[in-house]
Amino acid sequence: MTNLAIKEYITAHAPEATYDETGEWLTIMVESNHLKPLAAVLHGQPMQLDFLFCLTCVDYKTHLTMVYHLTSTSNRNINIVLKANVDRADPIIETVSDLWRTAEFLEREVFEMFGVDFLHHPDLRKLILEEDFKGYPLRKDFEDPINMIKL
Amino acid sequence: MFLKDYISEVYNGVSSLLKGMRKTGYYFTHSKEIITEQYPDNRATLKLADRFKGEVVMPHDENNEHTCTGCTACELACPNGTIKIITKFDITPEGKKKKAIDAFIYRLEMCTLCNLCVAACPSDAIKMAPNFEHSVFDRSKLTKILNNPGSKIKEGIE
Amino acid sequence: MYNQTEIIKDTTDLGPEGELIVNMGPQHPATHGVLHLVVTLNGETIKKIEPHLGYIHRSIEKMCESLTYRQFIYVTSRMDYLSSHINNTACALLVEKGMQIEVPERAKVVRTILNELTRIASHELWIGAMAMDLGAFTPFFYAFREREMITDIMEDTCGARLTMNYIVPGGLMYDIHPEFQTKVKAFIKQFKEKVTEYEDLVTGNVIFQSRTKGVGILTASDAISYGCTGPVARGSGVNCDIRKIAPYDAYDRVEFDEIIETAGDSFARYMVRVKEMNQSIRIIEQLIDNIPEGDFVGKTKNVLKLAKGEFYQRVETARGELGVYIVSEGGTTPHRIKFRSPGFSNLSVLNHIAKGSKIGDLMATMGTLDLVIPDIDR
Amino acid sequence: MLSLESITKTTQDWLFAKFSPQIALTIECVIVILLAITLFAVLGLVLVLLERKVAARIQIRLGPNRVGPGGIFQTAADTLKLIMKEGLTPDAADKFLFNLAPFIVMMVAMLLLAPIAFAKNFQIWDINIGVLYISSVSSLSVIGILMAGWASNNKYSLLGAMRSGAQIVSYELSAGFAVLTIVVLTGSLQISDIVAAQENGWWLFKGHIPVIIAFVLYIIAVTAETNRAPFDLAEAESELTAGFHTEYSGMKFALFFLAEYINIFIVCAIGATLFLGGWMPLHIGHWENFNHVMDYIPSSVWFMVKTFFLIFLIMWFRWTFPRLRVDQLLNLEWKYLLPISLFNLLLVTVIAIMGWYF
Repeated sequence: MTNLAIKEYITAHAPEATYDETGEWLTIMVESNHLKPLAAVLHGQPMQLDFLFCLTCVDYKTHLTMVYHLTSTSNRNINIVLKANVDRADPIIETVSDLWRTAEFLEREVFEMFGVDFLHHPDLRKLILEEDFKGYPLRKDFEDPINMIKL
Repeated sequence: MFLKDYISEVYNGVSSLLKGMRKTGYYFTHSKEIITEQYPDNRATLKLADRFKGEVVMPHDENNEHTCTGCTACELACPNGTIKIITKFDITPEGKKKKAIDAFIYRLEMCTLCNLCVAACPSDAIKMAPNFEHSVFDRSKLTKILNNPGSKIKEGIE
Repeated sequence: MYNQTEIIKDTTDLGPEGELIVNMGPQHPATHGVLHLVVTLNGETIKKIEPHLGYIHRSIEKMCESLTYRQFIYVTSRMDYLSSHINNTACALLVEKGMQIEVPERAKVVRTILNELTRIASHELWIGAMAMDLGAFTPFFYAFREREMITDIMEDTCGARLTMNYIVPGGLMYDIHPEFQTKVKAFIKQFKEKVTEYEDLVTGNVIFQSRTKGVGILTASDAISYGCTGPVARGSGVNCDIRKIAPYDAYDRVEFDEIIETAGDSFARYMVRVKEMNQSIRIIEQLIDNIPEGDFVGKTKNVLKLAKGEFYQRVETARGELGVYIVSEGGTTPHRIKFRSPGFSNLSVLNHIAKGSKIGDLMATMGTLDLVIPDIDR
Repeated sequence: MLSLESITKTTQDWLFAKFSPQIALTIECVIVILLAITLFAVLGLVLVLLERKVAARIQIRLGPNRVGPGGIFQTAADTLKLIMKEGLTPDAADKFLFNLAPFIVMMVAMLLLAPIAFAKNFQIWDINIGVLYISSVSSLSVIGILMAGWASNNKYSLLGAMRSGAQIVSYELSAGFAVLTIVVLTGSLQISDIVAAQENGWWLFKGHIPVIIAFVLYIIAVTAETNRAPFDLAEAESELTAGFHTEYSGMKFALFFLAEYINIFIVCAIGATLFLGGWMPLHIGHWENFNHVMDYIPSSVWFMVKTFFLIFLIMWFRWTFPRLRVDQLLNLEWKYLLPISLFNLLLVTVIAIMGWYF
């Protein structure tokens, strides 16, 4: 499947999606509330992007961006980067852990490191940090005066 | 049929166990296979690899001269602030001021021995030495000044 | 994670129907580090496993945001310390990709050889630790004897035994040791002689087989869904070897087989790793006599600056797929860096495959997942 | 020639000549108790060192080599350390049972020493039901382990103790059947009779394949009964940290440790007595000269050599095999060992009735 065909297919399902082909892989940008339906489309036939190999969040100071790296185990040539901007003050996005089970742990990590709230996540608790930890360490404005991270 | 399977299962199991016992028995009876290194006793003969990254040292020649110009390239290259260079200005015989190092402070306890400072040095003033017995009773002893007292920069190094 | 009072409250209470909640770890002989598993037991049977992480979390991702592209490589050695060379390679490859640095052939070949040696060393250590988890102490020492030869080779060439930091963007930090080739060949000779010992002591042993066969079964679809990679997924019959999918360094010019086992149980995962060691030897044998002459490092600028944009590099470590994702704003330091560590995804499947088995099976399952805790926590 | 038999005989004669029979008997008892305790201490030190040395050699290491020449004082130093350590009792533990458990385990081990024939006519108590006594008393040790596991109020300990209970109760059976084969052949439960019956050859050689099978079964069963790898599920280091003695420290832990090794010694001594002829020298058919040479070796040496051979065998098992899982352990007993030993007993009975042994 060429990038063009993928784009056509996705546009048919999510007309508002925008594309970026400057990077190594095709990048699709969608609104955060359209992410879950699009993810379900990509996971299903005929794309079958059944392998979520990276899920992370990037803090751009003005907004947070969720980044999903998808590939298909049946066709390893397809690699798609799915992105959705979320509001920095009130980051909420739908979980994808029912499509890819690996997202369960990865979303828990993003939840505690960036404070992104995943709706309908089965078990959204802190995984790495202490329960009573304040702040979101991987956000750019996080400063910890006791445990210095920056040099 | 059942009985045959049962017996062959027992036979295969026992033979696999005996095979393992033969191997361990071999090692039990062959003492030359022992690989223990008796470390503090063999210090005289212990030879580390010449590239072993044990600590950063600054070699001095017989005239107590080093080749460090105090350019702070190593300080910038260091990922965790191990190196601190304090410079001073020497007056050369011609009356010119010349930049030189006053103290090359190296904090061994912070060093990850990544070799980036040595790679960054333009005049090969520092290198990694294969020393590994670093334990001391006082942590402050791990902060070292690498240039010898009274040492000078070698002629012709800019 | 619970605080102190909650641990006591949580574990002295018996759950419904006489369930027993046991805290395995952070100090436990079989968790190989500071993994904390809260295991709910019904007698000897496991009902639920909940991993609690963070005991060795150093926030490497945040640290890397303030380090330059030369400096951040050394930190990655500390993630998965058993395949530190491969981690370093991933970072170097990413910077090379971002800056279009030409890497000399010699550096590529040497990197490939060292990567495969690292993989063998990691599997050797794993085989010993795995046998020890199941109660056989002796194979550990035999495995370490062979691993020692590899660490000696590393010490000669890279100057360190575990955290090498030998790979820099553009190539290698310095040239290989003059005796590198002879030592590697000696290692290959010894390895081929001694690998049969594992066959006698571990693989063929009837107790070992009965402990691992049919234990911790992971189906292919679950392996994909849980994002498992490396020997864990390959033991379930999923093709996921990055060395085949997206070859890097000199992997595109060597012949080797991707080991696939379809049973999906602990024994299949074990066999994948044992056979992988032989494949690594095969790769090294193809390359060791053909290290091209030439430079060991390409021409790079003094200050490395990645172009604005996003870069992703995948490599195959001993545990699976390591992904490095860098968002660059065009400066000398990364804006955001994410390490997709194989252990994290492999750990997430533990509850799924160990549920319903016995405590003894948990050790076999956990052993074959080959968890390295600093890799999971980062 | 100075033998243990003559020493005991002279001591007894002297005591009975000097004192009234009651006092003489009391003094004898005290001497025996002192000797038994000394034997315990010495055996503990020797066996622990032996285990570590055997393990080291198998694992291509040197083993302890710093304390004394070749490390022979290593275990003595360890004991000193353990004596000086504080014997902690957890707050939530049942303190009485917790402190009692190591002594129960120890006492059981001591009781088992009574009927063992260490040399010719050198036995504490030649009871006429010796074998029965041994099998009944040895099963008591599980009580101590269960007590320790329960009283620790630790989940690992409890799991370990429960495993141990299931394991010892089941493996008693095959050990009992293996012992029974020899009883059937000898026709007596008395240890001295069993040894005497092997004067013209050990049962292992006289009794054809069934006795060899019984011997193998016995070794497997007692390895399990003494909680040794590959059946060390009660301790199972990588699963239950230390099993039933997780919470013990200092001398209380040392007692468990000691009892384990004493138990190994005892079961190996019984194995040597039943199958390898106890203190009987190796006699081969009509080789009169050979037999005479063998007779010159003291009987106590024969006994110790045989016992330590069996101990070495059990240590060899431990450092070679992985551990079984708990259900496999019980499978092995009920599906393999028990049917085989029942069938084997039948064969031996036939052999004994028909008189087909040598």
